[in-house]
Amino acid sequence: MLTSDGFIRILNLLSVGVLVTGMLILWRRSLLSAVQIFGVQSLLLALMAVWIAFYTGAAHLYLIAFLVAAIKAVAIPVLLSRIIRRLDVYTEIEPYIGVATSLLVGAGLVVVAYFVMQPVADATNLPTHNALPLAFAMVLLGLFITVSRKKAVTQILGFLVLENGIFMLAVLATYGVPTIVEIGVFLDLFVGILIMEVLVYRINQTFESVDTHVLDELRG
Amino acid sequence: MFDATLVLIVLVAIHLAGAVAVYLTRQESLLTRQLNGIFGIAGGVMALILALIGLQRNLPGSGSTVLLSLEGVMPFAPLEFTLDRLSSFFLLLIAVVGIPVSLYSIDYMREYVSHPDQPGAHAYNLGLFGVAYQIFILSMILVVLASTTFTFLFLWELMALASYFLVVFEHRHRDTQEAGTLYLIMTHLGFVALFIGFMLLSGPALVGNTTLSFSELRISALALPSTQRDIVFLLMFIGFGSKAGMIPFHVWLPQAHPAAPSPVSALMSGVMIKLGIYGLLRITLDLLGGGPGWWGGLILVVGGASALYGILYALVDHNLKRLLAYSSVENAGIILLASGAALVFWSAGNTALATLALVGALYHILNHGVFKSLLFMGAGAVLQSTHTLDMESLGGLIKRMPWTALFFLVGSVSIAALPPFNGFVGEWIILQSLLLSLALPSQGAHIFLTLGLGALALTGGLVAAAFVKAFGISFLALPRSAQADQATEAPRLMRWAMGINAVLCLLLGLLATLLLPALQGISRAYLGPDQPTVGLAISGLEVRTGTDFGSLSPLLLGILLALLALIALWGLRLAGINELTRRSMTWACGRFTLSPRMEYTATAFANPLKRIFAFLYQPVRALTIETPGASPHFAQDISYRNPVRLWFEEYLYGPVARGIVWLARRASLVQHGSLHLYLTYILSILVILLVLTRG
Amino acid sequence: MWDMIRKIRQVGILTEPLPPFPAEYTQQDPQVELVGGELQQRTRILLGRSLHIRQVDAGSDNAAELEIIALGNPYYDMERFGLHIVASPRHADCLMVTGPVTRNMALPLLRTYEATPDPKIVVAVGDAARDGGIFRGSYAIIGGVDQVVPVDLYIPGDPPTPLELLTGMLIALDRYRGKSSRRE
Amino acid sequence: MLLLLLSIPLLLALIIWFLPASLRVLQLAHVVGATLLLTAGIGLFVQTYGGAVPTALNELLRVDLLSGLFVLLITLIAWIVGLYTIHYLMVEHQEHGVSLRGGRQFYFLLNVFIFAMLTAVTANNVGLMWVAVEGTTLATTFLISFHGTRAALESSWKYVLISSVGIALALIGTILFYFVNVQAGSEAEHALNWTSLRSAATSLNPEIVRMAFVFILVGYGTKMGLAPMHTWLPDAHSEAPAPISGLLSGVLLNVALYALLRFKIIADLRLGGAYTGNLLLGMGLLSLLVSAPLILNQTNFKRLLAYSSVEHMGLICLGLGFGGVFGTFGALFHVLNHALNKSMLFMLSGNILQRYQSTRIPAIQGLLGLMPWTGALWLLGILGLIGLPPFAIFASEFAIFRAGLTGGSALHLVVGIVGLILLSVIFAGFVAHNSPMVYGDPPEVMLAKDPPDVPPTGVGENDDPPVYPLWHTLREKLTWATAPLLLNLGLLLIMGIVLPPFLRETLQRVVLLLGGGS
Repeated sequence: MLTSDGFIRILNLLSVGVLVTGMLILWRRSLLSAVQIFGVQSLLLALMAVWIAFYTGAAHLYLIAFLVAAIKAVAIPVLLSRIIRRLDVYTEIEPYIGVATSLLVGAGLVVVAYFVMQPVADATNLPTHNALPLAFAMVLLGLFITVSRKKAVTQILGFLVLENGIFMLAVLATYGVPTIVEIGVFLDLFVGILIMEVLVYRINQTFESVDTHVLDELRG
Repeated sequence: MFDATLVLIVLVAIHLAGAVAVYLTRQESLLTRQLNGIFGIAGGVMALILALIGLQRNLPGSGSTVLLSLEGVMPFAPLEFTLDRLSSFFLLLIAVVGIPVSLYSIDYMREYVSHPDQPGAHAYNLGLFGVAYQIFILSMILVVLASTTFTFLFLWELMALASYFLVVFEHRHRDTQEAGTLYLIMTHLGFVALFIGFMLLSGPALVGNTTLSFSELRISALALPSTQRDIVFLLMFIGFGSKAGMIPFHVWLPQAHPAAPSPVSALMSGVMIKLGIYGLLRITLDLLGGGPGWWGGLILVVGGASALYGILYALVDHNLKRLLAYSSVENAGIILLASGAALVFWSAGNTALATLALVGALYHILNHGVFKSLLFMGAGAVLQSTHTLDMESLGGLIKRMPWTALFFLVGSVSIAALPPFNGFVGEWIILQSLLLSLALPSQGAHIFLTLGLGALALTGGLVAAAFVKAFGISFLALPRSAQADQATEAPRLMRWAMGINAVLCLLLGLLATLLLPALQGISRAYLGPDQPTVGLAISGLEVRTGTDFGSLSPLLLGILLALLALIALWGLRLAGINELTRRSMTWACGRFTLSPRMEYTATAFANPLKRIFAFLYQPVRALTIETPGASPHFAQDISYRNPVRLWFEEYLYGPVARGIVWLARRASLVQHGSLHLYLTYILSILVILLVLTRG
Repeated sequence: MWDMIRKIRQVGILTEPLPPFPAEYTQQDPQVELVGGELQQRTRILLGRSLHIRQVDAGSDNAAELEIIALGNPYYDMERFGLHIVASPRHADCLMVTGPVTRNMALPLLRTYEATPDPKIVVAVGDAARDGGIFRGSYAIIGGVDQVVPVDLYIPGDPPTPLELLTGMLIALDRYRGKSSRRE
Repeated sequence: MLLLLLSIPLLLALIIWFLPASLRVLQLAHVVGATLLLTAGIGLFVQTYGGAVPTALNELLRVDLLSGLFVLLITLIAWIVGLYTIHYLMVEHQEHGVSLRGGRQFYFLLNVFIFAMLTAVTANNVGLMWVAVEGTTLATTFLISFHGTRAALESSWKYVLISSVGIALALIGTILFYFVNVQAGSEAEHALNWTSLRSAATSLNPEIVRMAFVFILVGYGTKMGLAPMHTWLPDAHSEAPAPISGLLSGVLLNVALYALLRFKIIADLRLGGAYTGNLLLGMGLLSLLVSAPLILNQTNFKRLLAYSSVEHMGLICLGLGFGGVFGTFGALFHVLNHALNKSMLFMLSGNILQRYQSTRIPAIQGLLGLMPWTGALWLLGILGLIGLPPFAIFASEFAIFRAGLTGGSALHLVVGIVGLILLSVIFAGFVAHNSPMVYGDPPEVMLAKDPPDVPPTGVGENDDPPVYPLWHTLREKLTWATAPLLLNLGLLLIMGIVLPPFLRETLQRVVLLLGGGS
């Protein structure tokens, strides 16, 4: 059995890794590499879940970790890469907010996350509590990606980062929500991504672009 | 004796059954119109019975009886109907106007049946008219009986809705649509003011209470802080005043009245706008139990201003029905003026004068109901016969529709307050009360009351001018258009209906002494016994005001006038004047034919006054001369327009409406179409709320 | 209304007091005074008021009009003798017709005659009114007032002088008396 | 009964997937299914009305009176919509080239949608509730883009993205509630159950509950259409086919509200009513503030209705925010009224669109003359919607604002008066837009004697003058397109004059329930 101190260190390391991957997604313009980084992030999350499961003995987390690895680290990146290749959109050109500014805003959002999540972190004496604000920072980062990027694929990616943040929050704060709910959430997520994929194809067909800023005909 | 509750139930049943029956009959048949009229009359008779029961009730205080109380229809608001003297009086008004108008509508509404040569072309659905008509009358009857906040406001809005449907009945005309829209919006704004007023009236004492009935409000109103009472009063004043047509909330009235079918105009003008006065009296006299002197002063000043404004615009308007509508603004102003004076007197402790003024106001309410509906019915008869209301194309109708002309003349004389008709008696009493106001010790009140007196006197003169114009230009001389030339007398039922009202005008004038004690009873029920002296004494056929200040015996006056006329006729006959009479053509400066273009026009009639009051009207002159050839001296078409400015529409409502639309257009940029913007909203609101929660 | 009041205030009173009247101006024509005095007496007895005259120009060359107008000037001032020109035949006792009744004025003249209440007299003023005068024979005229309405009195002259007119009216009054007494 | 209720739409979806391709057969199956569903819904409601609280699947599902009320509402509106689709889809099929495959997809997704909504309101487990609400988003995305036009695609992309992001925030709130519940010592397995949350409510960490409620409010508020998260709503509601708009606006928004209510009960038990109340007041007022100018400036009648939904959701929030017996009662009553009224109007807007081929307000004239049934229902519906008696919204708005104005709180008073003023602006906007649509004579082209050759293309997309087939010039008869809606109007009329006692008692009991009672 590990000491709680060692457990926390490794957990924090993983958390920071997740955050760094989040920042990397903000930084990279190449969509393919962003998708790959997302895969890495999901993998780190799966590892985190395994690690917590291993430490706390919460058996259902193994299943969850497997699902994360299978769906988020493998299936979804494959799906997104396929879209990118088929539609031939490899880079995010001219996002609304430039890379440098994005990184600054990202840092700011992390600070906000710490400020907001402090009571939650304080409320528990779980060994994981220090990493909780990072999870929420991921949520805000994900939202920020959807706000600032133009390509539909990147927006999907932002949404996925947001989902990862929520997952991380759940794992860190409560060692995962009950399995049935978690499975339901994954199902929703997967179906949601499939639907978004179909929509992206249709939008590309109709509008001959997947830049979502062309979608502004409905006003007032 | 009838059981009042039973009468009420029968009344409701009659109108509801009427609505259903009229709807079910074939829309274009005579039966539809007959049923509508008959059910309307039957309901009116029931209302009359109810009113008589209420007026006769010899109970102490306000003498109110709960007729019907339905708990739990809405858990937060029971329905309750109470009959007291004030309600009874307004029931009387509804019945007196409603019965002839219903009769009138039977023949009038055939106007909307499609013609055989153009099937369905411009037919309107008379079944739906009947439904709205029955509901309209029913809601008016019930609204004066309502005695909980919910009941009152529900029926008040229902009345507005039903009348809206009636106003937009001729919905194919753009003007009508716009009039309806304006009416509905204005009346709703008034409703909002009323709603807030009623809610503030309830006060903290009734937080947990579930009924908000008037009897509870009466008690809670006493405990309210005086600022809150003032706010309540102002809100109610705006809310009810906008229904009564006081300026600056009158703007809907000159549009809605001409747009509506004539029986509806008659009902709206004769009855509905009076319910605004009813509300105001109910609030100030009953629920709030009086207030500081400035309440009355405010009502008086606004009333006086409405009276002047209304009649000045009636003078320069040449649409017969719009003229009548402006005249309704004027009469509502007179009634408000008198009510305001009553409140001033009351707050000064002089209940004798307060009673006098209030009796005058009430009597004028009834009188105006009778003669204004008569005039609207007359205008309707003209419209039905000539299809125009523009006075500049009327004329000569006295030859073609003599009965209508006679009745219209009676209405005009009554509204101009000439004896022996009813308008005279009401305005005489109001004038008396203002003249007696010197008895008050307060200097401030004198200023108000003197202003009111001046406004009333000036109004009286202008009314006469306006109706000389209305009658003279429309009915006398030669017809100015082919339609007017081919006019025929109104159908029988319409003539009867107008005749009833004309006779009522005369009877209410001659036999005023029979009704005045009842009005005195109503006033005293709220104001208390006369203090310090007698305000209004009625003995036999004579009405006396103050302590021998003035006296009037309408019946004797009438008989005297009739005798004088007879003597004059007899004298002329004795002098053999008739034998010397020689008939010859109207002198036309030796021209061979008289043409309508030689006639005096309404524009010309109004022009001197238009110039005198140019500072108010700010008339716009637009002269366009069309010269098709090269020379400017050969004009083909000259058109001259000289419209007056509508102050409130132009300087108040216009800018406000434009401002709101401008703001709205700016604000609509929120929905700009950008997904990123939308997501930013979510991110922002989330962060803001979270930070606020932490903070 | 304010404009009117302002104007009244700004302008003030414009009329001046009457200057003293020179004596020679007050000399009067004794003939005129004689005929006029007679006229005044008779109208007062006959009517108790002035004789109301409606003047009708039935195509005149305005010569007669000038003389009639001269009757109204301060020298003759016919109103003091009880002759009053009115604006409508409805108010008139007497029609004073001038001119050689042109075809266009025939019917209006008749109308005017019809519109004048009885008893009435018609005075044809000038030669043209009598038989066409210098216009006689023209295609445009009917020729003489009596071709259209019955004439009670002719005042000849082209045109008659004011004094002749006054004198003529004295006779006309007699005719008038005859007519009104017949009716009784 | 509970499981039966949920299984009906699920089975129906499966059956429809395998049915032979005939629109009539599909419709028959759906209508029969919807009728069964309504019966089951009424059954369940009666059961809960009698005091029973059925549960199923290890307390994963639980139906109390609040759920029962929403089940009744969903099944009723779904039934009416089901009847309405008979005529609507037939016209779409015959005139606008909707394929049989499209029809099948339509009914399949419709049933999945209904299933998801029913699951959401019967779930005891708030996690499952979240899954179901997200499920409604997924089920409706393709329904919204049913017509496949540019606008439809744009709106469905916005819908799916904004709703998913918003709902994800609600998941955070849900997890936080779970977290505090576990912290408070509840059994982890059941800690997501609403019953568990409620019994532990008083011992939850108040600061985190406050924060969690913010997430819940923003999250479900997005789905509910509260400003400023409402942005997807006008797009989606205006582009979706009419029956779907009716369901979205009439029911789906209320399902999100239901989720919000569940959490509000918990939060109120811990924090007292003022905290959530004030948040709701803020959001409600903001919704009114945002919708008022857009309604005033609107040129598209479906968007007009959509913004009105934002407005009415705001009103419901105001009612809940004012609280007290009347406020909450009024809000709940308003939920019913709005659902009936708005779904009716959206379906009518479908009729108008099919006949006039345009969603632009200026293109619609003489509705009463051309389509007497639709026109009359539309007119009365609009007048009811803006709060005129005798329709029920008058009563519920009365109750809501009565609570605000007589509550004795200065804040409530100010909010109430501002709300009333905004409502007046909306009122004016509706009346002004409505009267040229309803009154007058139909446009000249609609009265053309000769049938045009070219079939109409697209649905109200471009501003070209549309081309009408011959039947568009005929006077409308009573069909499935209007007959079911008479029920809506009738109910609104009855509830506006006399609230049926059973409904009254239900609402009163639900008010107690919302106050934290059992």
